[in-house]
Amino acid sequence: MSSPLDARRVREDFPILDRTVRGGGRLVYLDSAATTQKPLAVLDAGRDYYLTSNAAVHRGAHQLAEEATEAFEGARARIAAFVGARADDLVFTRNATESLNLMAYAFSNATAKAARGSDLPKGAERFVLREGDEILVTEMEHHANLVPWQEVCAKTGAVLRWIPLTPEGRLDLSDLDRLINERTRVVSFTQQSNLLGTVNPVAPIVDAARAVGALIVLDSCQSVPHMPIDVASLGVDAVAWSGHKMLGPTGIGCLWATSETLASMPPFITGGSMIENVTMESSTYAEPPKRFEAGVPMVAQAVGLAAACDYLDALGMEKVAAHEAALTAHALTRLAEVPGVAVVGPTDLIDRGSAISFTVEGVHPHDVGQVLDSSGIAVRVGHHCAWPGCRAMGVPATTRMSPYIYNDAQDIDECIEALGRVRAVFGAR
Amino acid sequence: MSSPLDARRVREDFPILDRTVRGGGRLVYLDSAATTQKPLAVLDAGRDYYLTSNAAVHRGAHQLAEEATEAFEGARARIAAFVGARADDLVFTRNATESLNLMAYAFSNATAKAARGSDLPKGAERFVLREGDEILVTEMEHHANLVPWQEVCAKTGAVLRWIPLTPEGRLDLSDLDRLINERTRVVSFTQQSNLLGTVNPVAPIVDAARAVGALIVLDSCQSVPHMPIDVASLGVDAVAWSGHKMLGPTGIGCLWATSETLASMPPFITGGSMIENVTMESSTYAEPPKRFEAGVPMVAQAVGLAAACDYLDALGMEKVAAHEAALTAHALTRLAEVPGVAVVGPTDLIDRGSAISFTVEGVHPHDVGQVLDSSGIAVRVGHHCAWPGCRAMGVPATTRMSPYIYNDAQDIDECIEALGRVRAVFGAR
Amino acid sequence: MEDLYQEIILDHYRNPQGRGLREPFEAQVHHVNPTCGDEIDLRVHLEERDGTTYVEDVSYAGQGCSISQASASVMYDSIAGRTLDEALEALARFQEMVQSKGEIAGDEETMGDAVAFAGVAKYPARVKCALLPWMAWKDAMVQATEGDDRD
Amino acid sequence: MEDLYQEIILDHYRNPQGRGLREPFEAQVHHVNPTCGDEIDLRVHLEERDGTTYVEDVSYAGQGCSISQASASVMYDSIAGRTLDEALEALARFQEMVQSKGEIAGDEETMGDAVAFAGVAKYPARVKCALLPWMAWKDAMVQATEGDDRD
Ligand SMILES: Cc1ncc(COP(=O)(O)O)c(C=O)c1O
Ligand SMILES: Cc1ncc(COP(=O)(O)O)c(C=O)c1O
Repeated sequence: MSSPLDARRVREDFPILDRTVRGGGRLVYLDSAATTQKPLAVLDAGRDYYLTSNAAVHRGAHQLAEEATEAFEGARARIAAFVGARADDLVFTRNATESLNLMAYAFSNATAKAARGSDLPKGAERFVLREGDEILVTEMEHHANLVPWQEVCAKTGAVLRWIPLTPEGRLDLSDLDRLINERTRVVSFTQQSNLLGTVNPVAPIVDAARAVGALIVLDSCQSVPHMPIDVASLGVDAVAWSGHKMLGPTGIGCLWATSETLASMPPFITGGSMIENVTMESSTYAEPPKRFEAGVPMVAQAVGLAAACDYLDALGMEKVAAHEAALTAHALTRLAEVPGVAVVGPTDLIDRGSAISFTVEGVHPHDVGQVLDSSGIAVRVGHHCAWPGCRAMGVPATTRMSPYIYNDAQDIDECIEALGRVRAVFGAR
Repeated sequence: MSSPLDARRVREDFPILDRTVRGGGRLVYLDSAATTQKPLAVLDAGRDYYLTSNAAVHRGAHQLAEEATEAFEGARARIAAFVGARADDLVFTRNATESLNLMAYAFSNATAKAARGSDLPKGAERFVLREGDEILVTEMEHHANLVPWQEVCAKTGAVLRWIPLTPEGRLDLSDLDRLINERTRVVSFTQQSNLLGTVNPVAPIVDAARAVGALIVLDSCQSVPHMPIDVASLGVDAVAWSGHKMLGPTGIGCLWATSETLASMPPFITGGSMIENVTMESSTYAEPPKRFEAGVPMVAQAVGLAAACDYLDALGMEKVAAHEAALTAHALTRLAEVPGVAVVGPTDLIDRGSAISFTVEGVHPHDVGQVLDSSGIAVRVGHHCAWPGCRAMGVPATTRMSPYIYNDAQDIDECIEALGRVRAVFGAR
Repeated sequence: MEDLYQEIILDHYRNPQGRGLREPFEAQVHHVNPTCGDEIDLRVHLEERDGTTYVEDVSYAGQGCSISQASASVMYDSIAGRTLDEALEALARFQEMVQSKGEIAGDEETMGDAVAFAGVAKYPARVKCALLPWMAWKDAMVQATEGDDRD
Repeated sequence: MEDLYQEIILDHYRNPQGRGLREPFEAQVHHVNPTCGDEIDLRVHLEERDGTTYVEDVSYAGQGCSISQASASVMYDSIAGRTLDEALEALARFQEMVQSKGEIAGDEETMGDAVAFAGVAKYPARVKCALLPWMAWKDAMVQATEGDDRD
């Protein structure tokens, strides 16, 4: 396997990968689609912030508060630049789940307020839903991009529709004309499936959604960490992703949206720092992104995530993508050699990311994962928060390996080798 | 001043307090009501987690995931114990603002769902509001405990009422009988004011609210870090506070509520890890606390906050409270000596915390803060996210000092000395 | 790994006892393990004889990992035909053992094949798998006896 | 601190120029600084003579810190009676200077007393104070000229 990245060199920045597991074995971490490990540079950045400038941002007149604000807003600019965005169009959240909820709540809140004639920002009609309006998702969505929209429907009378899957685990766009129609108000879909590895075609869906004036939300949790992304060029209205899946700390997520979209959205979580004026009777709200960041924010986490962007840019996102493509090709080839193993998702390399789900005939994924774990190999088992996608693919659950920048061919090979022992343990035919 | 805590000894655990500011001056950090500094033990705990056990919690079958889950749930149990609670009744949020929004959204979501006949948990009628139902807050609330309730009203037709302030900055309970009435469905108030330092009488308000069956929410942001708190004995239904104000990391807040309260609340943020079953058509939800923790949580921050609880318990919360009381007494005495200085809030020591707001005659608080800053003294200026409280007290803004465990009498004295120079700079009469 | 996948467990997994949904029954429940998608449908049939309640039958169907499947089979062996009190005791003993983080080894004398699950206690993520059928049974049993005068 | 509180600034703070709300006016705005509660009400009166638009008057009232108050006074001196184009240039120069983080010192020749605010640039939290009246004026000016054929 040839790759433009030296995974061994990368690994030196991740001390956790030197630890042993289960009584002495080397740790082979292949669960980066769930969460990645953190390089020392990220840990140091967060710690340095606390040791030198920690204070409440946007508020104090003292030097620490100024430095903290600079650190926080500097981090926002850095992270925005990572995806080609303006700093003011980037909202910090707790995780991608909250980012997607923020978009969904714009609809349920605008609808509830409109029904009572309460104040709404200019342009908020776009977020007011009527009975029978449609929200379109796909059958491969992570629960984070499905349940919030079900909730919107339960509160507004809108109807949820979805793009079904082909047997290969790609979007079946044959009915797109009917699925995106005059009633469609939102189209929210994943750029890359965390269950199947499928990379979805953004352009045709965007074109169809634009034609009917629907708002377009992209779940880029599994793409921002893995390939160069320029949010503005995607043609969508909003993009959500998480920090912890791209070497960043836990507890921070991102929502990018166009200025017009953010400006026309009512607030979600309300309180301090997101207001313009407050009286007991009523309040007015600050401009985005502040409007969506109530309370003391996750400052140290933003600083850490900015350091993660530095780290990834130093490697080069093109190289990260090429490295993952090489690992994916290697893994798919090797998996095909193991009797009883079936990949769940695309088996070719076109429009395919590095999250690779599979089943082992006659053995439950939980048991597969446990046998791998006993060899030090950390994979994820279950429905991967994409339960309907599992059902659509006809499996109750899968085992998933998801390599990243610190993995190499040897990691894949050790996983394959351990997989070879699985069926023996359970005496599967 | 005599105190049971040795602030100098404590300060050794906070390296940031050794830094200099504004061209060489010693940093005197008196802004802990905004956010506290972090001891090394807290920073180390978070870092150790990343260096040894970082993984997605509640999900993997591998050893790291097990350890991460143990670390996260262990932290929950530790933090719950700090306030005398059961682990299962503690929900992690991003900050106290989100905790309070979580409570407020239980009402707006239940109301919207009930109106459409959508599924709700058993007992959720408690959260369904009708036009004219009343929500009671106080005039001293932080925006975080005011704006979310205004939003609920804007969405449901409920009416916001508030307990006014006395000229001294205490709650005027003379009209409580009328303010808490048969229409009152929620009473949400702060245990201790971040603007005025006032410690509110919980019992009489709880009694009146219980008598009419209202749900009681307490904003304990300014009490959990400063005094021993046993949430169960307060007699309220829910308590919100932030980690970063009690030596913990940014990006984590807490919501405690009784089991019955949590069980009867519909979810707020939805997505992965908070579900029981998900189909494209509909979803069912996990039991609390998971129901309210969608997506990958702030694991490292929970671990850090647990270490902060260890740190505070090692000092002893009784001693922390006594130390702050001594500092407050000293500060109030010294402030009374400075010509033109007027304390905004109670000037006696009964039911009074360590957040001390004041004005300097003829000088705007922003300018006061800047002069103090030039002497290395970090205080907060502005409305402290309690703008209506400022208006009620007849001031546009205040300067606030808020000492904590690492401050001593000398810090206060240096602040007072710098204050003495303020009026000279501005030639105030 | 051998402490988890005891031969007894694998035997029960390969040859499950009491599997299948049967009549009559007083209560039926559906339980899932939301993290992995394991599911079980379970029916309970109680009968009172001479003032004593017997667990006449527990019947079940579902899909899941070796641990949850074997646990259902062992549970069937441990409680079907026993008195309700004995069954409740078996539940208590099993739960105590698997939640002990490895501190309680379990007593083969009283627990039979169920002691094979002692090793599960060291794998927190699998404890829920082992408990899935037992919790389903507990739930069904409560539903079946609801409104009874027992407490 | 002396770089922030220049004598010129304190003079304007103690003796504000042009303070008070006056008639006539084409637009009035209310701006606040949400972090500290500073407020300003500001009116703008434009007049066209010989094809040139003049800022005939800017009148204001409000409360705030020395920086925002002095800034309003200096702004009045800098733009009242000037052509709209000159006033817009003054705004651009002022904004550029205070947002430069200390890199642009400002030119006394063209800016007059406004150069005294160069020191504000080093105090990010105060930049908004200094800009409050200018931003209010910009907003009022846009409202007053809205619908005009200028662009
Ligand atoms: C009384 C009170 N309530 C709520 C909050 C909001 O806390 P956070 O910003 O951490 O959400 C604060 C902190 O400023 C506070 O002092
Ligand atoms: C495609 C996708 N969407 C959303 C999420 C949710 O991310 P988080 O749990 O960080 O909010 C994930 C992560 O599991 C994901 O892979």
